[in-house]
Amino acid sequence: MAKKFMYMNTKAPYGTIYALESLEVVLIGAAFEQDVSLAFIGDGVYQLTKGQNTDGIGMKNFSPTYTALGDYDVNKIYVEKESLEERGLSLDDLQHLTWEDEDEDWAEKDSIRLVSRSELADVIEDQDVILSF
Amino acid sequence: MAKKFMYMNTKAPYGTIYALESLEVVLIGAAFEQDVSLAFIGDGVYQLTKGQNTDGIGMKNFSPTYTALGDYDVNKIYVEKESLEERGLSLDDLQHLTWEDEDEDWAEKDSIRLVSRSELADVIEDQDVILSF
Amino acid sequence: MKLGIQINEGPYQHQSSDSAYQFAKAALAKGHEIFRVFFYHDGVNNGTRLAVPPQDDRNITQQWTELQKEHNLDLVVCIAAAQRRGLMDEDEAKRQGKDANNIAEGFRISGLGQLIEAGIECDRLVTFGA
Amino acid sequence: MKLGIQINEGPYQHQSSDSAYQFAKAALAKGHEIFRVFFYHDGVNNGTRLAVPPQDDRNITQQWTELQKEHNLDLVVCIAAAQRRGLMDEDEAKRQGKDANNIAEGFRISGLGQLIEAGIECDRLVTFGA
Amino acid sequence: MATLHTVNKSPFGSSVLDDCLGLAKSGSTVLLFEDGVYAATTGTKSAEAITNADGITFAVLGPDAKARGVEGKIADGIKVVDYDGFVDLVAEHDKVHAWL
Amino acid sequence: MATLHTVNKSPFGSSVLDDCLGLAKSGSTVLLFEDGVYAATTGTKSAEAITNADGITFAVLGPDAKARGVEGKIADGIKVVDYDGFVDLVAEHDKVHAWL
Repeated sequence: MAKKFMYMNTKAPYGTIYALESLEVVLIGAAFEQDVSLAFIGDGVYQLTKGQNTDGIGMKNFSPTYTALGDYDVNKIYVEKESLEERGLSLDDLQHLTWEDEDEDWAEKDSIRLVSRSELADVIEDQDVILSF
Repeated sequence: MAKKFMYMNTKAPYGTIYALESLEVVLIGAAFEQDVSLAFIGDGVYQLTKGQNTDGIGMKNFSPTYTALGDYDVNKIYVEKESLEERGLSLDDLQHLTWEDEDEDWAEKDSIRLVSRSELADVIEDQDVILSF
Repeated sequence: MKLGIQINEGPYQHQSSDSAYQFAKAALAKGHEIFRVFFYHDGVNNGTRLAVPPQDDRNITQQWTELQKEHNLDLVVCIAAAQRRGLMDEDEAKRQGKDANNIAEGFRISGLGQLIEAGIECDRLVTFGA
Repeated sequence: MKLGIQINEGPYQHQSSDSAYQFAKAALAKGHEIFRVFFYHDGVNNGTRLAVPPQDDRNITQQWTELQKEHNLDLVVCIAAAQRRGLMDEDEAKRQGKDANNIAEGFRISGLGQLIEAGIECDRLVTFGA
Repeated sequence: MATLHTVNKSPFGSSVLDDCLGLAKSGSTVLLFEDGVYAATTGTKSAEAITNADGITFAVLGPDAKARGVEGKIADGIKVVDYDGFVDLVAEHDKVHAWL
Repeated sequence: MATLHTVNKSPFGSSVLDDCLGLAKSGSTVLLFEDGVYAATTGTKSAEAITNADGITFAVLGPDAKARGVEGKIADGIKVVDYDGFVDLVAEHDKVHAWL
């Protein structure tokens, strides 16, 4: 039976490598056919901002990879509302992440689920394994 | 002419190595005959607590080294009052650090100077080089 | 109980590896099984045999090597993280055309799938990091 | 102006070394002198020649090696910090009875006094860390 | 599913304990270890918050508190455990959520 | 002696910016770089605090803000500099105080 895996993303990109190396685990983990969710809380929500351009800092811009998650069947992406608001951000500031639903003739659906802190707590409660980054 | 060097100690001991490796710089630096001060602010004040005992965590207890600083002519040790208070600590919770004043027949004097945030700001203002740990 | 351990920080700089080691020792003493210790991020640096810590301090890598020997632990260093940071074994050094390797006895290099597998196989995954 | 640079974190895990590199390049382009770059704490791990980062990413150590060559930079790795973490040159490997070394071209290993000296000699000391 | 939350950062320099308490559900346990032990020391805002947290159990890793010289300052009602106790907490809960 | 303070941490996860502002004297400059750039983005408490700080000049490292996709969100009145500007700030001040 598949286990429920949740990747907890709590850190901003580029300042540290955790965001990038978390994404690398997600991509590899997708092959294991478990029930995968990603959560972005705190500074982790900054990972999903639109318009990242790393030309000036000499680092690799890995933000396009988030848009590929749908192709890996990773489509439960929880973003905590309170974390966004505290940072003066809204969903419009984030990349538009989608996936295609095989069961509905490949209809394109949103991957991001904007949830309140208490809704997210319920989702986490229901997980089997938490991977923290 | 000697420069005024200030070591800014801002982190708790053991959780990270910065406190220990800062102390190693101070000991080496003492040979260079500069005008040396140490400041302990924020979680840095925890470096000076009495009664540290690392037997249970398998790490080296380096807190006795602070008491040797006087022998290295390192005797200007500033501890920020507000940082102590916020942590429920008082001077009594810290090690008693002393030095012997050659000019006064080796009289034993206190090395720790308890200063307010604004007094410390003035001291820092007066420094030439800040080494941050 | 079957436990998995993940270590995200290098030796000495953070307490993570020390805490994980103390935890692992206690778990083994209580009869738990440690399915795998997975070294990720800077955690891969725990696996170098070139460290020479001061005589009066612990040798973190050696502690892991000895615990590995005693309990036949599976100490896995993530290859992707290791490549970035310069931790390699003999095979990897050959493949990459490097003239030296630095992995310590008792550690092996493998892929990220080993972490996922630990998550699947273990009753609990315990992560030590910063 | 004479500048000293201190780097406290290893490559990739934190941006410190990247920021210091960009800063150093800009300072040199403006005609400033870089008296020394001192690698302390995990910063010593910037000096390994065994890293093999992904092809589409920067190679931090190589960037420093090239900048060193171009400007004859003094890249100093702290010996005490390096010993703890397993960064060594050939001499040090011999002294410690190790069968390999891993220091990259352009870096040298020396004592903490080199940091103090940088503080004394430089007009400004700029620290990059976490 | 009862969760064991682990927190290893000082509450003064980092928001991690607050982040954890914001998401921890009633019935879960928070283990404070490494620099996280300072959160449980008397005379601090964090110890007050901990003491007033409803439905959450707190534990402190004794060896870490002792190393830091604050073993005698752990607020009343907070359980102190050693590494054996840490292992037991892991076994007794359904999963471990490390707050990094 | 005018000081350049450098802050590279997010104000949400770390107390470093607050610690810096508590000790920074009038006439000094605070450079926000790496994850520190988020502190200057509109709609945050930190940007408000920065805008109201008396006698302290703030600057943001543009390349870091751009990398993070927040270049267009830097609050009005905060100077954006590139690495050249970072070097100039270092040269123009008497010393650099890195807040780590």
